[in-house]
Amino acid sequence: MLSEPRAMAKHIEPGMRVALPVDYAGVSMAMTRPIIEHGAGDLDLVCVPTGGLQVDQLIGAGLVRTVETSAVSLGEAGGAPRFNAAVKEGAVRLKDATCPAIHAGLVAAQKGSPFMPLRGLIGTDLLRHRDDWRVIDNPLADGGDPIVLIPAIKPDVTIFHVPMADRFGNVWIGRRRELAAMAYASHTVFVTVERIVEENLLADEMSAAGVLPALYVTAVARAPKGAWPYGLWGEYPADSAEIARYAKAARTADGFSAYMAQAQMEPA
Amino acid sequence: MLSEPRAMAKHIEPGMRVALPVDYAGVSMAMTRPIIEHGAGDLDLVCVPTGGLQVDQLIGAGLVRTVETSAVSLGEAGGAPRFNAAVKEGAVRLKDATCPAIHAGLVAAQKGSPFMPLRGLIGTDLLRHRDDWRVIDNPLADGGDPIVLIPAIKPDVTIFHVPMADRFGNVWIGRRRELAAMAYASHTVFVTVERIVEENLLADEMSAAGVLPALYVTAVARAPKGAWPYGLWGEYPADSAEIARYAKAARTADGFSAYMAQAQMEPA
Amino acid sequence: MADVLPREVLICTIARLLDGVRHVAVGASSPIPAAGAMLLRAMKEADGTVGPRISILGSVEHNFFTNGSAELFDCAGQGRIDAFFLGGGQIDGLGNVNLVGTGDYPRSSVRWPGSFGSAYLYFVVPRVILFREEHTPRVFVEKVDFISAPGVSPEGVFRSGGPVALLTGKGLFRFDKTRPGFELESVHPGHDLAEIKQATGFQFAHDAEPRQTQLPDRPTLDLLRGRVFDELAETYPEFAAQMRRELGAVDA
Amino acid sequence: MADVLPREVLICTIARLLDGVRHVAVGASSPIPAAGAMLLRAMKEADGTVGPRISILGSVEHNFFTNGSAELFDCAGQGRIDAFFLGGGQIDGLGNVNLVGTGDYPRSSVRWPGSFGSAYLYFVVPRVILFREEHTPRVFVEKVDFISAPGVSPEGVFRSGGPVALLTGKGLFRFDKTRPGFELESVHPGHDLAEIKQATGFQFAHDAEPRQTQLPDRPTLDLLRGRVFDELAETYPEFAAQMRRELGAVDA
Repeated sequence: MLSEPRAMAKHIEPGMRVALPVDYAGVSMAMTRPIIEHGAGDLDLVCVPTGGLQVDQLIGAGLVRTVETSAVSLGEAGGAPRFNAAVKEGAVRLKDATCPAIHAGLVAAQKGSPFMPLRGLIGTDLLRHRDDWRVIDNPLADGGDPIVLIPAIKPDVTIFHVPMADRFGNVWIGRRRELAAMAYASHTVFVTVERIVEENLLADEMSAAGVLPALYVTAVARAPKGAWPYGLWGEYPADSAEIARYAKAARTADGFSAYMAQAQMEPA
Repeated sequence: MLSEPRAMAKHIEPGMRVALPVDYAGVSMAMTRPIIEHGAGDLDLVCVPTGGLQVDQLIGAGLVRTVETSAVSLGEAGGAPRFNAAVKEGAVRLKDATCPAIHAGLVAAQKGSPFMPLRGLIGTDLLRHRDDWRVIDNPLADGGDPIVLIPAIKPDVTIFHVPMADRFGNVWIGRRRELAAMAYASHTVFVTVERIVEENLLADEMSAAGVLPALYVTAVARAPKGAWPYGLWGEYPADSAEIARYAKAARTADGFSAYMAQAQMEPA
Repeated sequence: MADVLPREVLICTIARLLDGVRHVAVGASSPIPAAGAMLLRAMKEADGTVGPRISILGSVEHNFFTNGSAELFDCAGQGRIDAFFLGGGQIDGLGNVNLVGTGDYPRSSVRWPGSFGSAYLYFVVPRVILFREEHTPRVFVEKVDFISAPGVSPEGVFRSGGPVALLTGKGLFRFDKTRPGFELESVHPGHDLAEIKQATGFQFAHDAEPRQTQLPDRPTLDLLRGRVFDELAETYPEFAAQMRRELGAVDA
Repeated sequence: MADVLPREVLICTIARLLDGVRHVAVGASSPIPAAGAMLLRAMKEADGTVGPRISILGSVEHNFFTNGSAELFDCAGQGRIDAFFLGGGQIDGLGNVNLVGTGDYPRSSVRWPGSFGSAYLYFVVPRVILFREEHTPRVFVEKVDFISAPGVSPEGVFRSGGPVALLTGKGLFRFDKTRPGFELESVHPGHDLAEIKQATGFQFAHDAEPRQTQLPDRPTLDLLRGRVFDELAETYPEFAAQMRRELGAVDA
């Protein structure tokens, strides 16, 4: 159960569908460089429901085939430079979505259902470009009530970072329950944590309420400050200067390579 | 926000759809007698996903029109006597279901969707007797893949009991997340609790993880030992002797009336 | 082996039926299935391998879930539950299960609690073991009065699970879904084919002289009476105590 | 009233547009909408009534959610969110919003982050306020290059929400979904109709001499500059500080 980031990254194979969380939910930045070093490409990323730094870096490293997402950006630091460049060059295939459609696809997988219905979407160009989404006439209405069906999203791998896990592989996700949804839907789940605690997190009702049980977790690795330069809820704030530094550096492919080649992988 | 059981019971109107939790999740037995005293009838009960003592007592009191449930029983104490008698007499309309179908209907309401698909069910007599469920051919398959659609369940009122709430109406449900699902799906939510705490339960990430926010809660009332004779997770065990005493007494309508007329409404 | 109790035979048979599963879910009031799962885990661990994960519904000790009562069904839908047990007020020769009642629905003459999760789990759990100690024509009928969950489904119906065996107080049947129907695999000590035929309301395949149900060896029995009954006592104290009383009576 | 800053006019206008809502959700980097909502709450509480609940996405202080990032959308789908704000790289005269990019999709010449939740929230939140300070023909176009979320839907399409107003740095428009299209309601101080026409790429209805946007009275302004900027500083410290610097410059 206990592993380390490099060992976990080795299980990522070319062509896998990889789910990654939104920037404030717990991004495992500690896994980014090991994944890039490992080098498995043609990845189909699923951003839950939006992407940022990690997605931009995986795209910049040339590992990404498609991006299913509701948005990719660096937040206050502006657009995601490698993503934007890849879009312009046609180097990644886009599956532009809307946040609740990503959630709906994961819920379908969580429930073992082939699809989930979702209101909205009709008349958007998102729908026009998604041939995997389907409009049907609501069978429970009297006709003339179109509704979109979102197919189940079943990632091969989900990767995220949270404050703690116990020795049994139970992972504390607190109120960030989209992390549980991702895990339920996924075949393999890799988690990095700030710390491993001795007590069983399921043994106490208070901590148990925020636990993703080991049942859904493939491996856990300790990675202090593992979300950096993103912040981690309840632990540390984002390092906006570092994110801005990346945003500036990665405007060009060369600048991106230079940034990624730097030894500094953790905060000083 | 802060109320008391009798005041909350007054908001129940004839013909309302009322959702009640499974016996181990936190049944607000403290609300049972106030509801019966208030006397609003023709209730459509939704058991999430099964019913027990409270459902049997509301049926015994003649307040129930339909029961949507996956089961009704008193567990170790045997069958639910007033429910069974009402079934035999045809005094309640049955909407026999299966546990995940009840959950699916609540999730549909939670998501603002008209329905949720559910595997299984095909070929059962449950499906044959549910004209509100619909079989369609899965629109995302190549044909010949029948699947059942469960319509959204939107209760008028949800009622349950948990260990604590704070002064702001935030309710701690721990890992009993079906209580949250019921609340999301419902118009009105009444909660009884063992105790009201001073601190804001949302202020700390550890307690927040198990909180149903005040946003979904209509009113909270203090009711110590409010699940009795059921137990409450993390607080006290079930009083199986009392449940057995009820099971025996309620075999007849008279025995039921005598039991309910007793002054003892809380444990000695 | 005269000192093996009938329920010990059941527990050991369940352990055998579960061999190879990664995760088995057991109902709240099912001490014999739980004991079977715990025995398999103990045997695997004694062999130095990994035993199955056991989820006991309603138990605090064996509750690995944190997402309310929907999680069991989600988990099964995800393919994470390999085995489950179903009983039934009536079970017929096609593996149909009735948990609702006898007579004309909805005004059943005898009403049972209801279908619980059977109408879903029977479809999606690969190894469903039908377990009912009472082996009478009242339980094992030609045709159930109400189908809570069907034993087989027409082609095209999504079905990754279903019955593999039926274990009763008298014998063990395998379910053959191609036929479909039950085949008597073995008879428990103290029972015979004629008795089983008489007690069973449906037709079933069988050898002319069916073999006896396999009895546990000494190490298995030691594991069961030691570690497993200790573990069992945490969740089913009354059942574990009763088993130990019965063993005491045998020893005396 | 020369001492009212342009952004104070925007904030006070937003407070007016939100009047009557029970629950308003605000994006993580939307200090002006947040300030408008906080001002409304402060005004209501000063009147002794109940102000709106304000959910600020990404804020810890104003996060009432405990079910992950799906909860906002669930909550909106349940009808529990009365008002929301949308911006857009492009907005056209039919209220269509483009958050994806310009040029031919998917190889957009300018790519913006993406549609976020707009393709859902625009349909189910009753009072969506389009807010974009930059008022240029680049933003307010005849027809958006990509529809992230449409302003109106054909009859029969489930739609309990949609645009009610468009607020820019130059003026306030009402959205008339029957026509459909925008109507200029008022012009902010320092701007005029001719300028707005030139800066707007789509046709809109207007009076011959549109009135000026209503300015806040003294008590409102005091509330804004006191309690509201204090509250705002907790979530948007830089914005609050900048507003106070600008006010200092005006006073000086």
